Amino acid sequence: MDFNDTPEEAAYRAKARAWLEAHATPLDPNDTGKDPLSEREDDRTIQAAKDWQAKKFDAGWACITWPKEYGGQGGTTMQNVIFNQEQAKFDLPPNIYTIGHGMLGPTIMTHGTKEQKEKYVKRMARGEEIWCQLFSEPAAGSDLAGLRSLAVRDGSDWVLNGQKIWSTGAHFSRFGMIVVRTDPNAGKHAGLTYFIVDMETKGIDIRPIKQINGGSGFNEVFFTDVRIPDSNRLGAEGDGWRVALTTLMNERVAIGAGAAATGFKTLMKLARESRRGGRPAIEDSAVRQRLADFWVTQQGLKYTGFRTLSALSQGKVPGPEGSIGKAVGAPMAQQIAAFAVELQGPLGATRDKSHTLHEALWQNSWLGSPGIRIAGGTDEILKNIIAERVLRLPPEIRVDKDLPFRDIPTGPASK
Amino acid sequence: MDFNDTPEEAAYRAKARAWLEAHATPLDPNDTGKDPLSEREDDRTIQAAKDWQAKKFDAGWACITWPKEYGGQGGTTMQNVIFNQEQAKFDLPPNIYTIGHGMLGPTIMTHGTKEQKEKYVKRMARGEEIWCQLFSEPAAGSDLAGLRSLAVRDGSDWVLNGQKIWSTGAHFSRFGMIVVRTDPNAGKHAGLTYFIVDMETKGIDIRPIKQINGGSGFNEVFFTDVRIPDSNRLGAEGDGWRVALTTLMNERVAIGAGAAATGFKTLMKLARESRRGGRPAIEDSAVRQRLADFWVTQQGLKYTGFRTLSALSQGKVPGPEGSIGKAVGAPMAQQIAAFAVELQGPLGATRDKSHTLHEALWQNSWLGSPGIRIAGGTDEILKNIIAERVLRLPPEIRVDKDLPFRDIPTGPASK
Amino acid sequence: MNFDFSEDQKLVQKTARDYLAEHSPLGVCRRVLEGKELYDATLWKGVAEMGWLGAAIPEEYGGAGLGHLELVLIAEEIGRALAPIPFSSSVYLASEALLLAGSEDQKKKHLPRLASGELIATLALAEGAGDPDLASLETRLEGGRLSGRKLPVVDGDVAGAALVLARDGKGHSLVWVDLGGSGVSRSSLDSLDPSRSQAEIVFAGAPAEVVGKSGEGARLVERLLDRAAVLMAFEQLGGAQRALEITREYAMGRYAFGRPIASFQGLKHRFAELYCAIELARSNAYYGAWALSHGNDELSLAACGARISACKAFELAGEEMIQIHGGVGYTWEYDCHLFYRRSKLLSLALGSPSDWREKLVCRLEARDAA
Amino acid sequence: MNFDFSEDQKLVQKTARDYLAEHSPLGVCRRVLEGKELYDATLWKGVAEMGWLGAAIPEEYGGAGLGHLELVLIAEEIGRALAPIPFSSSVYLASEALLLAGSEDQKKKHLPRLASGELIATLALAEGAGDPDLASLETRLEGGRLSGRKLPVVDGDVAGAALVLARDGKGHSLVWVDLGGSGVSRSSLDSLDPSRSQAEIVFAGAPAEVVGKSGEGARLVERLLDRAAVLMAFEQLGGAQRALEITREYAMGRYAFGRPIASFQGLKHRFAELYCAIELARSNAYYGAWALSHGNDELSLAACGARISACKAFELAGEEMIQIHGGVGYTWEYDCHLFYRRSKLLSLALGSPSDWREKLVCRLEARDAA
Repeated sequence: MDFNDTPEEAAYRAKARAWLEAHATPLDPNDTGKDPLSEREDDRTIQAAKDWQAKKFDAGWACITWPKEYGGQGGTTMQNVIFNQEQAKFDLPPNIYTIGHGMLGPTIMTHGTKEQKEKYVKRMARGEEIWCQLFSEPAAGSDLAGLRSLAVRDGSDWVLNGQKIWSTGAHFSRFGMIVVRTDPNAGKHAGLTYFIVDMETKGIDIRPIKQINGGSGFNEVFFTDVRIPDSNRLGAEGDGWRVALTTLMNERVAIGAGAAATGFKTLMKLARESRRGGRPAIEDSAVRQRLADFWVTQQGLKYTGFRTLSALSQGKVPGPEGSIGKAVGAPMAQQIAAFAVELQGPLGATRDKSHTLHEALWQNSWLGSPGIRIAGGTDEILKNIIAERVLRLPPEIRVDKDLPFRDIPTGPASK
Repeated sequence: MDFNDTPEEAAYRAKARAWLEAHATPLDPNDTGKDPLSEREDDRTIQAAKDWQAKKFDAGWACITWPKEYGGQGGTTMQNVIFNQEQAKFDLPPNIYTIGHGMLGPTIMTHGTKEQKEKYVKRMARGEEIWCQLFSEPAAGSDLAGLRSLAVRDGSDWVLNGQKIWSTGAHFSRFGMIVVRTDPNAGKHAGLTYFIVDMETKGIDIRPIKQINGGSGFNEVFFTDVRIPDSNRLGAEGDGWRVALTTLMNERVAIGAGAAATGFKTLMKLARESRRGGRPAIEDSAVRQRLADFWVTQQGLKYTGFRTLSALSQGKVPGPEGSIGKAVGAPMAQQIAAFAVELQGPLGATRDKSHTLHEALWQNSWLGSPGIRIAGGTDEILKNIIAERVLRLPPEIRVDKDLPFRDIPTGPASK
Repeated sequence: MNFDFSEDQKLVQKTARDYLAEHSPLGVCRRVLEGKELYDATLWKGVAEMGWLGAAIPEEYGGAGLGHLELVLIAEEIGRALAPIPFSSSVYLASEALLLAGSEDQKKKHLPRLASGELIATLALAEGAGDPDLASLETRLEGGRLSGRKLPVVDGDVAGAALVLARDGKGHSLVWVDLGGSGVSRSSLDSLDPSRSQAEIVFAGAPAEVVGKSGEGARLVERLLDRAAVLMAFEQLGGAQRALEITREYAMGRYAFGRPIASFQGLKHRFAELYCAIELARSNAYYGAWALSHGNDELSLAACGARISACKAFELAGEEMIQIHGGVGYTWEYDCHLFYRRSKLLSLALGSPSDWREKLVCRLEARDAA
Repeated sequence: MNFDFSEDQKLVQKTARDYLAEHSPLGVCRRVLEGKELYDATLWKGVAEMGWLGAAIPEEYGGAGLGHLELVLIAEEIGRALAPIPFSSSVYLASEALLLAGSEDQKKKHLPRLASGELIATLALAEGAGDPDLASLETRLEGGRLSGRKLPVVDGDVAGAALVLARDGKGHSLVWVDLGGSGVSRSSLDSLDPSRSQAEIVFAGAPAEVVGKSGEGARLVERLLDRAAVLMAFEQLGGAQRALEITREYAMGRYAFGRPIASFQGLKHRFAELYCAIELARSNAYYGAWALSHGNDELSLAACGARISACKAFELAGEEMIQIHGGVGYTWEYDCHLFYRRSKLLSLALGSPSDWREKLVCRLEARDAA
């Protein structure tokens, strides 16, 4: 048991750090973290992100785990973790490639034809284009395979009609990866097919979704008679669910860490600065008990992450402990935010940057936290996953298994 | 909105009180409540309980809501509540008739033949015999209709084999009411029949169940070739589930109030007497916050009870709010006990009457509380009831509905 | 025993529900939330015309001369509708304060205008972050002039007058200040629930008139907050109940895996827990209403019970509403966030639930010691 | 990064698991729980022969000379088995205290006997109800003689010696007392978990020898409790994990409504929550083990994290175990109550979780101030 790098890891870390120091500015260590609403998406920011990706690519730091032939470095997962750990200490443009590099690239490499791999993957690694994922639909959220967007074969093309939702970054993406229904008479999972779609194709309409916190990083995407060449099909017709599972498996890895609550040190600072009963709130025993619980849970999640890294470091597949990150972290983020808002008393119910403590950071976190409990798998879905895949408890009784898709109930029977 | 009695209620209360004062001794107001383990069941106690019931009966205070012809008073539910409220202020033998009077008597009156009513009900009212309920089985708890004890018709008798469990007071009861399977080829609910059984019949073996707190108020009852005359059948053959529902509906009313946690005043006293960080624990803000939450929930339950009484007082059927008493009260009783045990620090983990605070009252409550969350409907069953019967959410998907009983899975398929 | 409202009182409630269903659908709340107006003036006028602003004000002061048992049921409906009007400030706080402690002159002068809705008034207590703490209040009253800074003041930017707690030579006094007069400047604050506006108010020698006895303002505010807590609890109860109903409806109609999501036991059990929280809040609120309307000593405990229970129920309802709706629940377009926001505003407006728990235990100790 | 145990360490664990599966099935725990014996002497002897009592004791003092990373894994197995032996007292407390602060003489004299199991020793800290509070300790050391009353002392009635914290002229000192010697009387207390005995010990001028520096006992006990907290956390983790496994097994085999009860989503979600609690406890315990074995400054925080997390996981496991078993879970005959009881005993033995939370925040404040 040793938290230190192995000699190989240490050497790799030193090399990464040296390169980063030569090409980027370190973060201010006193920074309390970014306001979740400050995510900028203007052209300049996106260009800066693209420039940084190209720079990494050219220097051999992009998509470290990908094979060299596709622009990667043929490196280990642990090397990738190490580079990311070091990179996180620098002040850099936002990462707009999470979905492409984390989920879509691996899917193309697993299921794509030789032509598809050659055409897309290397450019994706260099960040020439941004990619988005088009899976969820208004009627297909937790039940993703219930999707209804329909593509009909027409010569060498498919003609697609339907609607996707919750597509992060669709408005600045050049390509998307989409799962659609191609056979409504087949069973629910059997009638799906997976495509790469050029987002500049005629008939695609992208509209931002305004979230309750005022942000709008997600989109609805409407498809009206959109033609997709069959050469953009990934995997066989009717094999879309299997292909999508590759994407989703990689999603868990990519999102797991995203549930981190606003920093504990900032919370301690808040408790020192707030007052309760005429004294600093941190002197109040009830406040202290809650702080302790939050700290212990956050530490537990942190070291659970370390256990995952250890497995990676040893070249093993991480154990099931990774699945708890979001299941525990997301509700806790909401509890912490609610606690921090309440600590401020009546002023907590304002969102005024000039008057609230920490410039409305906690209010914004409180407004953002319900989304974290939903995006990428609701609390309920995550508990199901833990119960069924980790503890191997029996699955739900399915009433939609043995029916053709078009016969599966989608709403209350009309009276 | 008025907490006072109506003039009629006040008059009834005064009359009840006067009679009680003439025949019983008031409780010591400083009593902190009985140790849950002090339930005594020796012959003397049982005789005292019988004597008290006979005295009430002779004076016209027994089974107030029952019709006069069956030994009741033809009174209202509210009058019954008032008498019980007043009676609770006196130091009296334990009530060993809860099941008979609360559940079984009403069942006989609803479903019994004229002969059965005449033979049993009046004697039950006077407390001549004690009755017990024989429903649950080892394999039929929450899923009560899954019971397997089998009675086979033989001439004018039924011959019963099987096992019942969780029968309160079976060891001192003269009669029991039992539901058994009489047709395993029928559907689960359709093959049941309800009987009155004389507990002195040959072939009945009663064994106490030791609980985790050392108490043993419940029994297992084994039936080996026990003959029950068909004249003891209550309701038609195969109609046992419908008859049992009458008993169970009355059970909710009888048990609802039973979940009361150990008194709040005693808890406050404990917080004053325990120390934390060198000061009385009650000065600790974290302790105070929890005390407040417990008080608020207990008050909420109390006034929910008042709402039920108001409905009764107005001659209405109580609303669904009654169902929350046990769902909320039982888990809270465990939380309070755990809190009170922890307040005592390491000594909390002893159960020593001479050293723990309040003579191990809280330790005993902690050991008893898991039982309260299970007996008479687990937390889970109560939540199902609220969800399905109160909020009218859809029932569980049933895999055992359309099968003959003998084909319903009862365990993992053998490999 | 009659722990229930009378048929007449229930009729008042039904009238209120029907009126608000027609005049204050959730779109009205949303319009204020999204727009530049600080409250819905049309609804305010309508509510005044219905006589609700003066429900508990005697007829001699221009009120409807009903009682608190009618007012709490109206409050419940205001809560159901998430009505974007300064009802709680003007009715539960300002009018109640005058009824409690106002001089005959003050009552005659202000109550009729409050009852008619012509005047909006509020209570200004907090002075920045944290639950208000008397010892650290800095607003001062000297020679009939008020100086200091109050924030946040709910509805402080739409009110024409405010009751302000200030230090004076004798301790604390509650004073009445005309917010349109001299020595008052104010600015709106960004509200977590923009359907209810909040302000910072700075007093610089504003003329002020004491309400109640000079030096006894602290005790007066304590009593006032108890009354307001009960009234507010009904508003919270209404909001929580509506959130449950909307969420239930959604979960019954939303299908996943070929079944309504309401049929999954994980959700069913959470629905049951929410239902329990709401019913406990209802029972505690009823008890508060009884104590309030009977002018009973029990009010000091009953108010704590009503408030703590109501905050818990409405906040839980707001959280579960979004979570059970899933993705759409997190969109601006769906109404879930209106409930989520309002629940938090109401939980903090009269002091946080933690503050009330502390207050409750102090009072329980005092009772036990008595 | 290698946040995992080595293959050798895992082999130690496997050996321990196999040994205890054979020699300490739950019936062994039950026998002590139900019987008159205070611990299982046969198992104690076996455990000593396996070398576990001296796992972290250097060979020069009669130990096996392994390390704490081996010891924590043995502790996890002791916890899984609910072994009814004074392992935690003799190993985590007494032996650790001597290793931390004992003189060469004391180590030579006592450690070999502790390692061989010939001597059982424990720590006597609390003096009645409440978490131990240094300022109010009344046991005194004067002229090498100890007077006072300690309760509860876990394993105090089976131990041959105890480390006792007492006041002296310089502050507090930790002293070694022979419990079989003069001036010591003791009586067993009724334990909430009778598979682990507890006692009251009264000292009336018992001869005592200071361990560590005189007057520095308080700081020594603080460090000792941190170490014991980590070791105990593994014991709790083992118990929690076993409770989960038994309960899972039961829920898979128990059918209701024609389905295994483990297939109902309400239970599935609670299983998932219990799993999460256990995995968080595991991660925090691992971190504690790392800090303990590396003699790291981080131990003071890591110990708090390990303890708080482990108490929560094991207590939750005990409660859910009974609840998910339903009626049979509440019977004496089923083993659920063994876990329920043990979880509470371990949660309180080193001071309550609340006490450790308070300690944690004090330390976090000190760190932030540094």
